[in-house]
Amino acid sequence: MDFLRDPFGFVIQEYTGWLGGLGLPAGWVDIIAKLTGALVLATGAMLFVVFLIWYERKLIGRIQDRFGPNRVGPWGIFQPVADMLKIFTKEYITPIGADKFAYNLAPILAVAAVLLLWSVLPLSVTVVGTDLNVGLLFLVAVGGLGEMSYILAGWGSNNKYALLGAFRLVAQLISYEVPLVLSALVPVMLAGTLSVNGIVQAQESVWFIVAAPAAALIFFIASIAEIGRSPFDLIEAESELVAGYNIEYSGLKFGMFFVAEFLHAFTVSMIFATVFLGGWQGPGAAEIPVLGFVYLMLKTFVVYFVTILFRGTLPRFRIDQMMNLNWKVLTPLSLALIMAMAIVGGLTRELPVFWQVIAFLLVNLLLLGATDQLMRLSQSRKTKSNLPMQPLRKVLTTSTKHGAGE
Amino acid sequence: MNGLQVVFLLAALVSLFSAAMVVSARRMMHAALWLVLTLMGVAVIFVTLQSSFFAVVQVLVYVGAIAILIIFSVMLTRRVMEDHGDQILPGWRAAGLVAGLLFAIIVGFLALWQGFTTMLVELPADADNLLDLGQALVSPQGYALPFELASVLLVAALIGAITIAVDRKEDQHG
Amino acid sequence: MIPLAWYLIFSAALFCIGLFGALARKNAVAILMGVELMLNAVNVNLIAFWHYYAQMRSTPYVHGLAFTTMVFVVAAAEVAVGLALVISAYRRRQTPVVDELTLLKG
Amino acid sequence: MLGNWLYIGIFALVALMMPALTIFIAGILSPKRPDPIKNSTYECGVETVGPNWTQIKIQYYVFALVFLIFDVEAVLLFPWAVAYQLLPLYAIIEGVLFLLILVVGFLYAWRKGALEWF
Repeated sequence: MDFLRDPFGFVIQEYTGWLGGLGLPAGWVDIIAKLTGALVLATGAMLFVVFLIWYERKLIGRIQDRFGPNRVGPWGIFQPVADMLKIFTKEYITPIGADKFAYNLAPILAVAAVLLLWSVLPLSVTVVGTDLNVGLLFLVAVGGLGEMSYILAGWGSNNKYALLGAFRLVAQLISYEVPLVLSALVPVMLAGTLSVNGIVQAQESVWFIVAAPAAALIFFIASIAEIGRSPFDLIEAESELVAGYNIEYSGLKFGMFFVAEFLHAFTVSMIFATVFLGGWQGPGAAEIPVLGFVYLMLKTFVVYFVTILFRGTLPRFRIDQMMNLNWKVLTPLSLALIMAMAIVGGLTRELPVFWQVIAFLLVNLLLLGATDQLMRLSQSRKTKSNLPMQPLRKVLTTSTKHGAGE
Repeated sequence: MNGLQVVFLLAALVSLFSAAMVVSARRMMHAALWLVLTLMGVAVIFVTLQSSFFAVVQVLVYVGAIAILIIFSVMLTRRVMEDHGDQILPGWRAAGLVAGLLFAIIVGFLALWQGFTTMLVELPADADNLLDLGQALVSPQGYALPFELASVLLVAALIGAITIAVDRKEDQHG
Repeated sequence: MIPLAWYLIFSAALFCIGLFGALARKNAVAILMGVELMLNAVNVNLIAFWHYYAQMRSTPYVHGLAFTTMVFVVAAAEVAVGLALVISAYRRRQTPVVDELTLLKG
Repeated sequence: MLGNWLYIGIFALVALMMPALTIFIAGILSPKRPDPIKNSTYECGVETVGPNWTQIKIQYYVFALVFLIFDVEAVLLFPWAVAYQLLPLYAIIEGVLFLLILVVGFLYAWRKGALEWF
């Protein structure tokens, strides 16, 4: 293994070799090596956020025909650094009556839940954090831990708006986790393993987005909803909830929620690139591992670019529209998709891979087309009967005498 | 004592302590949050037993779904009374006695069993093989019937819970 | 490695704490939390014995895993219906306290 | 296998420590001048009325409920999906049947209006 072909793997090998030569017990060498790896990866991810914030602001600026940050440094690249310095010196204001423990734990947990996702993502052939045999399920489960941090934040703040915002956000997140989990079943069926690296390796001949575009689309939309961004950024509905669950936070505690959001957006893009776009797979990636890292980053940035494009161009959903999209379109579609894929896959098992992929593709496109037609049909039926638009009845229900709900 | 034992003891102590907090916390919300910590501790226990699948499923189902459901219910059923006043029934001493006695009986009986002191060694890497589990779940010689019944049970729970909870005529009642 | 006894004692302790919670708490949601603790103790037991049997035999052993899966299903169903009942009763009687829920006494 | 989890455990500790340390350091750097008005609950300058921890509505419970059911169902289906390529056709049909039974429940929830957001 030489440095140019695989710098990361080379450094890791040299480092563990050097550690082994120090004469420590074997268990400690293992622990120190893993600790170093975790520290480097987590620090890298946190620092990467600085770049992401700049990239996103610049891109959003371009979409809106602005310059975006352009004062500090060339192309404004040091703007996030300046912002960070500012936010570092801001006072922490803890509201009266806040539950101190929950209030302070929430921003930490929010970042930690996102960072932990990086521990199972394979970055290249040789740099695999850990090849867990239930990796994909781990990604879904740990992604769900973020919900707990929002509940802690909303409940710990001792503020009605924060609580309402938190519960609304959690309702959104758990709703969209249903199609997310269901559509994640499809790549598992195709790959025959839950290990993330195994899923990447199974995409050597054909990416899963080709075999299952409908699953990829559902996964992508649900992922965007999971990071709570436009068009699904109802938590930030300023007019209704002031600012959502983080209203009572200030200084870096507030900043941590933003770090978590940006990092989550990027991580989700990376998960999508790994599960559906072949991860580090690409021409020559197996021989020259550093190429695999480049491919993964390229794919991730393409996906990330699309999420920012969504954010910059689409208007915000109303909450009932958002829930309808999830429960009446995405969830039934993903259920139908799994059943159809299972049956078609079972019937075409004897065929060569090429024809099997064609069959999968046809099923996916058929289902997508049918969904599109059904949505149009229900839309036109709604307009034909000339019903007035459903008013947004009591989105926020506070405590009433009979409990709530009506 | 090796590292794994330390991890086990830490996780066990944390979960038992937070379990004790679950049953004694005054505020229901605190009890629910302690429950989350207990569940995380149990997930770590599953890891030390080398069942990655159930460690992850524990986080996914218990922390991600059941705990959220419980927290929502706590928010749905809160009254002013809940934050003060006793949360424990008058007969709690009897309950404690029953629980303590049961613990003593269980441990006493287990101690008589010769396998009690078996050392659990590390299993081969493919021990919790999902492939085998998946095949066993749908094989007629294995768990095909429980597998389908699980689905029926889940649907029954879904329908039942919705029928009970989404009751649109309840407004006439006090 | 860890003796099987530790797991069994841990699970017995967790079960008894859960039992205490289910018996002694006033609030119906808290009772369900106690039941959840007991079910978790059961799961720890099942997985511990799965490990025990897997190391006794040389072939892979799935029965413990399959049973644990079923316990998860039952736990989910139990908590779903149980909490729905609590909420429904609360909405009728405005109390989550079991002592005051005397619907069946008429 | 335990080695994998050791890495994840270490990573979890690092992931928790890193934001905690950053927040702690920023706490040292930042000024601390609390006063009652500043620390009061933020409601756009209006005084807070009633207890702050309010009650939410039943719809949240229903969504969490449907989510829980589908989560558990997915947990049962993941091993099936892993073994999918090795399963005979009747076993695949079993998985589809499993989903079909669930779809019945889902349709019931839909018809009952439990999935609407009011």
